[in-house]
Amino acid sequence: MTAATDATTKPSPVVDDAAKVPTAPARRARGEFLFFALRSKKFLISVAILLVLMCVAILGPIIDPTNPLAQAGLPMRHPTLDPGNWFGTTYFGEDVFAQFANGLRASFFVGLLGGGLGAAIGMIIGFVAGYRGGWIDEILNMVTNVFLVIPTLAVLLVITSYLQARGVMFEAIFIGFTSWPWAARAIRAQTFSLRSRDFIDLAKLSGRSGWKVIVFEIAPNMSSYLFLTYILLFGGAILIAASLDFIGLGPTGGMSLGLMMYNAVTWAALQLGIWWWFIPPGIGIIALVGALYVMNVGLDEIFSPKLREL
Amino acid sequence: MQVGKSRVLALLAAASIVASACGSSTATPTVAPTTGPGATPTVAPTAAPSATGLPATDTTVYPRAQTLYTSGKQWGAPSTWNPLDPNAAMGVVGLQYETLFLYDPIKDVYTPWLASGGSWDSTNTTYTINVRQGVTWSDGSAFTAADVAFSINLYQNTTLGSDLFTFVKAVTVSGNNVVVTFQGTPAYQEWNQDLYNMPMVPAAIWTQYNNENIFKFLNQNGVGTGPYMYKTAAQDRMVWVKNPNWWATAALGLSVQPTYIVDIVNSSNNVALGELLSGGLDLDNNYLPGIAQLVSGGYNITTYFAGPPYMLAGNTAWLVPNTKKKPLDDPAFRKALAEAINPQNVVVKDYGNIVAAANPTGLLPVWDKYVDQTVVKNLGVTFNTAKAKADLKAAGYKVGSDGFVTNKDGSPIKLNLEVPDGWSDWMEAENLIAADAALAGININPTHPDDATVVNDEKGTSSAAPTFDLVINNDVQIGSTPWTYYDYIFRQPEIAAGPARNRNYEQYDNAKAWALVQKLDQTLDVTAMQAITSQLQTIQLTDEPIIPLWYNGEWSQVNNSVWTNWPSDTTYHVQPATWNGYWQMGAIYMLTNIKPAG
Amino acid sequence: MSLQVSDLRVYYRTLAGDVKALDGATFSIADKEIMGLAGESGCGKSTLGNSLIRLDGRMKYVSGSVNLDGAEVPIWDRVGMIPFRFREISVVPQYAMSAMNPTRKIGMMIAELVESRGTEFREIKGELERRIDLVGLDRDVLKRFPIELSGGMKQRTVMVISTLFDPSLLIADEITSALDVSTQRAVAETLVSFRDHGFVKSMLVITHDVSILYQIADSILIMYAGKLAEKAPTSTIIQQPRHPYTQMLVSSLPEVGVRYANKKLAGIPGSPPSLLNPPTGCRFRARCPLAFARCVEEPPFVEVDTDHSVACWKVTGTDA
Amino acid sequence: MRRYFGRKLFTYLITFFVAATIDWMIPRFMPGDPVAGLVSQTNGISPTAAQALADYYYKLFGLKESLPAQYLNFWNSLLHGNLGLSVYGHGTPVTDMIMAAVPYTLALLIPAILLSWWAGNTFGALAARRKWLDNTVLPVGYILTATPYMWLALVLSFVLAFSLRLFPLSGGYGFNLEPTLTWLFFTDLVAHWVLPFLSLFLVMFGGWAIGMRNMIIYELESDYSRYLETLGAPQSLVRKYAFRNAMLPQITGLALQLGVIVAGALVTEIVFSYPGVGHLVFAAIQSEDYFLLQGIFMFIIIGVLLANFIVDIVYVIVDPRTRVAMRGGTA
Repeated sequence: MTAATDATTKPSPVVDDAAKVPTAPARRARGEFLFFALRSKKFLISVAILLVLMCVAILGPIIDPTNPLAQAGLPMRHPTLDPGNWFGTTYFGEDVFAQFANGLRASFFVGLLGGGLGAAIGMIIGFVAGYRGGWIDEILNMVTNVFLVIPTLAVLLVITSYLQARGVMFEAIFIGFTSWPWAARAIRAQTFSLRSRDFIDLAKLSGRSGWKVIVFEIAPNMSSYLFLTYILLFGGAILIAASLDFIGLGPTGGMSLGLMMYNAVTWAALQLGIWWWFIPPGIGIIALVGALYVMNVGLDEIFSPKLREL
Repeated sequence: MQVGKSRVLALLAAASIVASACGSSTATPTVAPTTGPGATPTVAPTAAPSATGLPATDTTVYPRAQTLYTSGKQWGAPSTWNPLDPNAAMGVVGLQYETLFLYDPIKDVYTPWLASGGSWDSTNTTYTINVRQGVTWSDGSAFTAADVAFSINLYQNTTLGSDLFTFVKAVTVSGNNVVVTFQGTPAYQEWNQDLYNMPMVPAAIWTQYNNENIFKFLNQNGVGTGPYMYKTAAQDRMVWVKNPNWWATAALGLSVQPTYIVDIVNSSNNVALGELLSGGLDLDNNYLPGIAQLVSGGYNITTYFAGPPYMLAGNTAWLVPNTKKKPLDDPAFRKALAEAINPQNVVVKDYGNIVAAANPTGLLPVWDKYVDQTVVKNLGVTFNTAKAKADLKAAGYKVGSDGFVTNKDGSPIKLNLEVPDGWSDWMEAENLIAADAALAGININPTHPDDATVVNDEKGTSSAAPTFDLVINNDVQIGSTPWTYYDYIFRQPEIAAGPARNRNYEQYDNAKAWALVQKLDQTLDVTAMQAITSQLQTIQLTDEPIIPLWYNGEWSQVNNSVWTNWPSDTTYHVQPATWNGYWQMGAIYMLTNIKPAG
Repeated sequence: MSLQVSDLRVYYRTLAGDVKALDGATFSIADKEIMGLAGESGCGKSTLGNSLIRLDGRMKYVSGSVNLDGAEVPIWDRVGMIPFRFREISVVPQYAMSAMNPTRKIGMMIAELVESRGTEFREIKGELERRIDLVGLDRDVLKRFPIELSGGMKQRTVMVISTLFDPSLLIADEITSALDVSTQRAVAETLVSFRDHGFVKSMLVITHDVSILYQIADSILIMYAGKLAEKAPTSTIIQQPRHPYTQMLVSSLPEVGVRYANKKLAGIPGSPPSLLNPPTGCRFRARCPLAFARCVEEPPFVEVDTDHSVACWKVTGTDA
Repeated sequence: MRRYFGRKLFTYLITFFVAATIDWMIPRFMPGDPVAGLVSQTNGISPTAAQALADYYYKLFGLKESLPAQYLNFWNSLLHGNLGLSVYGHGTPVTDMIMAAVPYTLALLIPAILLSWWAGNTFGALAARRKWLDNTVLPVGYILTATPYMWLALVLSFVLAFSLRLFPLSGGYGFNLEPTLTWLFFTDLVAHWVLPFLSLFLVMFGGWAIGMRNMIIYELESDYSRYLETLGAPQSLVRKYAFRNAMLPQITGLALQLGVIVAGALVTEIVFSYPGVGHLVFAAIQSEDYFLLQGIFMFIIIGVLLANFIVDIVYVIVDPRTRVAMRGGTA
C-alpha cells in the first residue's frame, strides 16, 4: 500500500498513532523519487534546459566579460557577421550576447527571490485563512483583497520616483511583496475544501495543534499544488519583471531581458529588422519559465503514482 | 455551439468599440460658443465641403491621395483648440488661425500675411499694421482691423502672459490700419517675434472669453481665417479639412494641396517609424533612430539634406551646470569641463551624424551673422582632453587617489548628470559625455530619473532651491531673434524657483550681461545688434555659464510615395515641421508646394 | 458455492521489484455466508479485496482464478470486469466518507451512476428509497450534498448505493475503522440485515478488528504476510484457533472493540517479513514460538477439520 | 447567507477605502510638481507667462488647498463619479478620457479572457484524457504561458503586420476613417483588433490549459472517482464529474488572474499602440499625469473588486462545499 493517496486519505485508526500516517509514505516516496526522476522525460528535459540557462547566466558574463552597455562592435550587426558578437549587436553596437547573459542572470535572481518571497507570504496567509476560517479568515481575506486590487504599478511609480536608481534586487522584493495575493487566495480555497475532509477532522479530534495539522495533514495533501504555486510565482515574477522593464520601470543602469525588449522597441529594432535584438530575450524568458513549468509537471508525476499510471 | 458563442463575443466586442469610437470623437468636451451678434460661429465644417464643390465623397473616409498624414507635434490627445493655449492641438495656430506676418528664419525675412504690410514710423516709436482686405473668417464674416486690434489686446491677457503688456501702450484702429504705440523704447525684438506668433481671432466670438479663465474656452471647431478647418479629433488623431474659401488663394495665388490633414498623436517613436516606412505617414517630425540607414534603405524616405546632418538645426542642446554649486561655480572648472567633452562623439556614436556639433557660442546657424568669429577664435572652447587636464591643474584641482580631480578642499567631486528616463538619445549622450569627462579626470555620474524628478531638480520648488549638478537642456528653438537665446542664458533678476523658472537654470548672475540683453531687445538695427551680441559672447565664452554641445536636428523625415516635392536644400527652402510656430515660419508653404505622387 | 478463489496471486509492482502482497489464496465463500478477512495491515487483505473487483494501476495479476456463481471472473481484464462490477461484485470502500462526489446531490449522483450502468433510475428509485428507510436514513438525503451528512450517514448511504443491484458478492473494506464504537455496531448490523434481506448473496468483510467479525461473520479467514493462515467458522477461530498466529491474535483480544491495527502484537517479537522477497517456508516462523525444523518448508493450507483449514506444520505436520 | 455576503460586502468596502486612499496619495506625494512638468512642456514662453500658466493649473487641479481639504474633495468628487482632470489632457476630465479608452480594452479583454478560459479548459481536460494530446497540447501550453505578452505581441506584429502586411501595425482603427456605423469601418476595426486580441488570447490560453490539466488529474485521483470506477461507471461519467470539480479552482483563478491579465493587456496595447486603457496608462506614465493614473487605477480597483465579488457569489453557487462550510462559518 505505497500509494500516496491511500496513505493520506486513509483515516488513521489509532489515535496516538496518527502522526505516522502522513510521514510513512513520504519516506517511501523519497525512495522512489530518484528512480522515477531518472525515467521522467519531462523532468530530465526541463532540468537540462534550466542547467544550460543557469550556465549561460552564471558563466556567460565570466567567459565573455563584455560590458553589456558598452559599444562592442559595429552597430546593428547580423549575428552571422562577426565572431566577436555571435548574437549580433544592438543599434549602438552593444553585444547582444553580453546583454542576454546578464539579463538572464537578473531574471533568475528576480524569479528566485521574488517568487520565493511571494510563495512564502502566500502560503502562510492562505493556510491560516483557509484553516482557521471565521474572523481571522475575514481579516486576512481583507488584507489579501487590498493587496490584490492595489494598483501595484502606481505604488511602484511612487516608490521608484523616490529612488534615483532602481536595482534588480528592489524589483525582485517589490514583486515578491505584491505577487502573493492570488497564491494566498488559491491556497486558501484549497485548504478550505480540504478542511472539511474527515482525516483533517480526525487529526483535529486527535487534539493536534493547528500548525501540526497544517504542516502534516494539509500541506502534504496539496504539496504538488503548492509546488505548482511556487513555480507559477517563480515564472510569474520573471514575467512581471519583464513587463515592468518593458514599460520603462525596470532597473536603471542594469540589464535585464525585459529591458532588452524595451530598448529594442524604443530603438525601432522591429522596423529596422534587428530581430536578433528582441528575439533572444523572449526565447530566454520562455525557455526559463517554460522549463520551470514543465519540470513542475514532471515532478508532479514523479510524486504521484496515479499520474504515472496515466 | 461554443464556436457560436465566440462569434457572438467577437461581434459584441467590435460593436462596443464602434459605439465608443463614435462616442469618443464627440467625447472631447466642448464649450458651445454662444453666438455673438452678427456672428454664427457654429458652422458644421463637414457641411461646408460638399456645399462648395469639394469631392462629394463620403467625408468619413479620407482618400489617401488627398490626405496628408503627419506626426510629431502632438504628444497628448488633442484636448484644446484655443490658439492662445500653448498646448493647443497641432495646427490650430497656422492652419486654422493665422498671424499678421510669416517669418522665414532661413532667409531672415518677414512676409506680410494677414497684414498686407507693417512699418515703424520715422522715430521707430509707433508701429502701423496695414490690415489685409478681402480676408473672411470661416463663418463667412469679414476679417477687420477691429479683429486685429482686439487680438493684440487679447494677447496682453496676463494669463497668456506674453510680455507684450509690459511695453505696449495702446492699440488703436484707424480705417484699415491698426496703430500700436509703446511705453518708452519698444522691445523691437519681442514685438517682431509677436508679429508672427500672435494668432488673429474674431472679436465677435472671443470678447466674452477675455478673462483669467481664457484657457477654459476649448474652442473646438472654432472660427479662423486659415486654410484648414476643424474636421474631427479623437484620442489618437487630429483631423483638419481644407477651407475652400481661404483668402490666400485669391490674394496670393496660394492653394494648399491636401484636402485632409490627419495628425497622428505620437504613441512612440518606433510606431511612427513603422507608419513612415509603410507609407502610412507622409511627414514625421519625431526623432527617429537609424534614419540615416533608412534614407539609403530604399524606403522612399528623404530628409532636408540628402547627407549628414540630414536635418536643419532646430535648437541647441547644452550641458547646463548648476553655478550655485561647487565646483561648478568656478568658471575655470566649467571651461575645463567644456574642453573635456567631445560633442563629435555624441554626433557620431549616438546620433549617427543626423545632428551637428554646436558652435562654441551655441547660436543656431540661422543666427550665424550674430556670431563674432574673432571672439570665438580667441575665447571659444574646443575639445582637448590634455588642455582640460592642464587647466584643471592650473586652477588648483588636484587629482585624487581614484584618478578623479577633487575639490580644492580635497573633497571628492562627483557630478550627477540628469536626463529624463526614456529619452533614449539623451540617455546615450550622457554616457558618452561622462566617458569623455572621465578621461580628463572629471567624475560625472550619468543618471536618468523620471522626467518629473529632472524637472523638479532643474526648477526647484517654492520650498527648495534647484538641486541638480548637470542637466542637458534645449529649450530655445529657432526664431527671429538671438535675443531669445541670450535672454534664456542671462535672464535677471533670478526667477523664483518653481514652475515659472524656465530660464537661466544655471543661475548665472551677471548684471552687465543682463543689461546688454535688455538693450539687445530694444535694438532694431542689425549692426547695432551684432555689436551687443559680440560683447555678450565675450562674457559667455569667458565664464562659460552654459556649455553648448550640439544642434538638435529639426527632426523631419518624409515619405515620397504619396506626396512629393518636399522642402529640401535642393528644392525650396522652408521649415519642414508641424510644431508650434513652424507653420508661421514658412512650413505653410510646404502645404502649397507638395504634389501628389505619380 | 457462491465465490471460489483458487491459488490467486496478485503482486504489487514497485521499484525494488514485485511485492507479493497476495501469494496464493485458495478459499470459497458459500451463499448467504459472511466471511471475515482479518490480519495485520500489510498482510494483503485489502489487496485480496481490491483484486476481486478492480486491480489498480500498480497491481499485477499473476495467477489463479476467481469463480463467481460458476462464472469465471476475468479480474485481469479491465474491460471484461465491467459487467461484474456493481451488478455481481460490489464494494463498500474504506474511504466511504469521501466516496461520493462532493459537488453533486446524492440522489442525482446515484441516478447518473445507475443510468450509466444502463438501468433507468425510476425503475430502481422505489427500491432505493425503501433501502434508505431501512438503514434508518431520511429520504431527503437524496436531495442533500455529501458534506451535509455525518460520517455514519455517508457510510450507510454508500452501503445502500453499493448494494443497489443486489450483487452476488459484497466486499466491505475496513468500513468500520473510521467510526465510533456505537456506529460501528449499527453498520455491522446493517451489513447482516442486507444479507438477510438478500440484497447481497455473500459478503467478504475485510477488517483488522476481529471483534467486529465476532459479531457478524459466519466464518473468518486469517491472513499473514500475503498467505492464508487459517480459515474456520467464527466460533472455532475465537474458541479453538489452531494456527499459532491466530491464537496470539485472538488471545491478545482483551475485550470486544479493541483495535490493534498497526500495533505490534502483544508478546510477539519482531514484525511481519518484507513481502519483496519473503523467506521460504512458513512466513511466520521468525516470530513463531513453536517454530521447528520443518517450518523451513512451505506449509500447505489444508483442511484439518470440517470447514477448518490451517497452514502450519505443527497442526498438519505429522500426517502430511 | 445574507450575513455572509454582508461581511463580504463590508470587506470589499474597506478594501475600496484603503485602495482609494493610497490611490489618492499618488499625485500628492510624488516628488516633483505635476504642474511644473506641465508648464515645462511649453518652453519659450516668458517667466511671467509660465507663472500665470502655473497658477491657472494649480487652481484647475485644486493643488493649493490643504491636504485634508483635497482629500475630502477627492471623496466628494469620487462619489459623484468625477475622477478629476487630466494633466496629459490639459484639463480634460479624466473620466472622459477613460471612458473613451475603456471600450477598446474591454473589447480585447472580455473575448480574450472568456474564449481563452473556455478553450484552455477544454483542451486541458482533453489533454488529461489522452496521452498523445498531453504530449502535444501541453508543451505548446507551457511555451505559450511562459511567453511574455509583449514579446508575443512583438513577434506577431513583426511577422504578420510588418513583414507580411496581413494586419495593420497599430492603432484602434484606420487613420483614414471616421467612426461610423458602416461595414467598412467595422471591418477595419476588427482588422486592428485581431493582433492584440490574438497575443492576449494565446498567452492566456496556455495558462488555462495547464491549470485545467493539472486540476483534473487531481480530481481523477480522488476517492469519488475511484468509487465510480470500482462500480464500473464509464469513463465519460467519471470525467464529467472530474471536469465539473476541476472547473471550480479555475473559476477562482479567473478572478485572481485579472490583475496579471490587465497588466498583460497594458503591455500588449503599448506594442500595438491600441487606444485602450493600457495605452492610456503608458501615456500617463510617460507624461507624469498622476491624476490620469489615479483615475485609471481607481477604475481598475473597482473592476477587480467587482470581479472578485462576482466570483465569490458564483463560487458559492457552484460549490456546495463552500456553501455548507459558509453556513458553519457564519453560524
